[in-house]
Amino acid sequence: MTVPLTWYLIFATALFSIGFFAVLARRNAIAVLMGVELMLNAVNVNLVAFWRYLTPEDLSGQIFVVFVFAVAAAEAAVGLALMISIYRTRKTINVDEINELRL
Amino acid sequence: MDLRAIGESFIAWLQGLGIPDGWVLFINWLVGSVLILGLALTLALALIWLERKLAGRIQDRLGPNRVGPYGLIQPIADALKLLTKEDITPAEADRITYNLAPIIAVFHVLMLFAVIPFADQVVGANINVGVLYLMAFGALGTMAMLMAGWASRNKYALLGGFRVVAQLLSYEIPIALVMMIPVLLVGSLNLNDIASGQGGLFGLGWFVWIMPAAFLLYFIAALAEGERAPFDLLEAESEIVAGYNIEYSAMKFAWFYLAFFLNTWILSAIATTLFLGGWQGPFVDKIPALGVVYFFAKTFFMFFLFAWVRATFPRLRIDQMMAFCWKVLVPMGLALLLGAAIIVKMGAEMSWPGYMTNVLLLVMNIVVLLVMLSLLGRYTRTLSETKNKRLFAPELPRL
Amino acid sequence: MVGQILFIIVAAITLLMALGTVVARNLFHAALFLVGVFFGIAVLFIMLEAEFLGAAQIIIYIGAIATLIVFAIMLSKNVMGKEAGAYNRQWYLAMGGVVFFFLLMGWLLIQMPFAQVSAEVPADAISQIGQGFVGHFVVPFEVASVLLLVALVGAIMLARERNS
Amino acid sequence: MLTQQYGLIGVFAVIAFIFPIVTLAFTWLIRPKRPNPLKNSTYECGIETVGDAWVQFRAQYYLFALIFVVFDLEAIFLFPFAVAFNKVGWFALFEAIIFVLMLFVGLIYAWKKNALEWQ
Repeated sequence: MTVPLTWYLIFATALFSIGFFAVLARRNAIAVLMGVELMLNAVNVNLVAFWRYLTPEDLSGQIFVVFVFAVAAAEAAVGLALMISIYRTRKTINVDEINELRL
Repeated sequence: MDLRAIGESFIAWLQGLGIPDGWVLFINWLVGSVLILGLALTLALALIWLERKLAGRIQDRLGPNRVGPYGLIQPIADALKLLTKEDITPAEADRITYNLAPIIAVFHVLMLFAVIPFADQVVGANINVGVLYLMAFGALGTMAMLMAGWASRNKYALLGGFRVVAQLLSYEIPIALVMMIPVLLVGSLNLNDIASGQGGLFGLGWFVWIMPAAFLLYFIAALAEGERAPFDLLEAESEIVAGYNIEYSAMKFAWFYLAFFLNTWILSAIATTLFLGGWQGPFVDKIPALGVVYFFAKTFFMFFLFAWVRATFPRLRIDQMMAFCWKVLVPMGLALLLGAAIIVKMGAEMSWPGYMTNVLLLVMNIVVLLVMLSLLGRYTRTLSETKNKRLFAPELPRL
Repeated sequence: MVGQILFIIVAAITLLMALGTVVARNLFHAALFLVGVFFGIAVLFIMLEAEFLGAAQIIIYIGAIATLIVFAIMLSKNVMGKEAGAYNRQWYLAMGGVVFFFLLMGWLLIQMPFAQVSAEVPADAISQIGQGFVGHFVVPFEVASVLLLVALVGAIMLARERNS
Repeated sequence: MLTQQYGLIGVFAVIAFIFPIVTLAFTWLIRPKRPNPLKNSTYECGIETVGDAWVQFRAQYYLFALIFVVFDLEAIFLFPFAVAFNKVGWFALFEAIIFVLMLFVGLIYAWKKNALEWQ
């Protein structure tokens, strides 16, 4: 293992920040969702890096990542379905225009 | 003669030249990669000739017979023609994505070659997640089609791309379920282990003998996964002209064409590895080189079956095809998987002799197949009596 | 040494792709950049010797989630993405906050000592993951199936065209 | 062991990616280039193109992708279980069966709601 653990962590932080920026600043809801996926991926990188460097014999880290996969997929499926539903009635998926609590 | 030994003596020769170990490894990888690439390209030329010739013979035609003896040089002539043809990029197209799509298409199918075991331990990369690797790079192929369909900026291309992706996604599920059965029986995702777990006198250990329904399911799903007739809706000229690659010409089209043929061959190779025992065959433990012969013979036999089906059957409608996948193949795959799991576990817990488990697995397969066929038969019979002639209409079949 | 160079190349490409995802105005391009990010992370998983996760990352993220996103993009017809302003009005605030967060975290991480273990990954890692699912992690495993079921039901309810 | 196997995949990936690019560049050098507006227009069987090609799609495609995602995840959960199958007991098998049946319920739901129909 020639690569220090810190490198992976900093990489994950950078990825998380980029995803976070997309969530905060993009107007299009699908782009916001892509940002969330980036953040979840950053979390996965962290989980795997910690598993490999700190507890390689205990595979809980990898198992957690698979659960994160499940959560990410469920989130994407429902989130995108919501957007399709909203688009159908409002003809827009820009988050700053969807400001009413009804369809 | 052992292919493995040739590789090892090559490494020893390199080390003898005084090259440092890291570089020896790198040269080894490089040589291996070039060998796999060469094999894939040679295969592509051979397969195109073979498929055209077979289709010709089956349909009472001659097939290619002008260039060279038996038209053998025809694929090379085609390749030369495609190399020198004018390449037309539609003015409307999204250029970078448009050019990237054929590259990804070839890339994904070439990558699949890296893990196929041609004989015992004769494999590009003997990785522990072989089956998942195949699924992963198969998934990359759908991305190439989406890119091609979208970037051409043509309604037919987009529609064709989306249709074919919906088809490939759907049929990936039965394939994944069926691939799980050999994994379950062997207890490993390593393709080499799965093939060597099917040993036995004169091929009696092949999984096709104990899981024939699973093999049949794989074969049907692979027809769809390889975009071949009767599931070749992306090529339905009468409906969507030619699918996602309509705006592609010259060498870019050639790459899609090549990826298509190699994909079929890979699907045959996967069937061979998972169900037909891979390189296993008589006397293969005495003469390891025979394994390569057996492997290629079985794979070409599977390819022949694919070509035969393609030349024989008419095309399905898209609603029939999707319904067939989700309403027939997926429940059947789940039933086979759970049935196999329960029987294997019972066999292990009650310490039955091995043949007992195998016989039960075979019986379970036949039962699942018969139940499925009778349900389908009853359902189509009730359909023909009603006005609704759409096969697999909305309601669940009334049992 | 080779590992470090490889890591820097892969990490740099992945981060550039991630920036592309955030910056691209065309949503389809953003989705393609996202696919690049997913692929880069799969390579990182392989470098961390988590081969199962590397393959699963490509299958789930590129094969399933990216395709889902592309389909949703086509359904919402905003593919051109040339709408006025890809960012909302507080984007510079968001930028400042995110940069601050990154610098703070980076500063903390560099100072943090981690007790690294130099052990090998067990040879039967995939089998151990499987045993984990039905052993120690059985409750999350079953909850995951409920989650997927609920997601499926909910998403079908939302996305279905009701009047057809 | 791991490095040895994945090293080949890495080298091969680079070669497999560069090879088609090199061929395309080569054909770009030797092929004729005579574009004209008509040739470069979108091909729709000779009929003039109407409107943008990037039209809105029906939700049908999304529904299939959705069901696919759920079952793909199921496969990812079940593959390690299948590998570990010989090392786990009856109880584990029942857990896996519950897991599969849960998703089968989802499939039945989609079936009942006509999400599996291609209209």
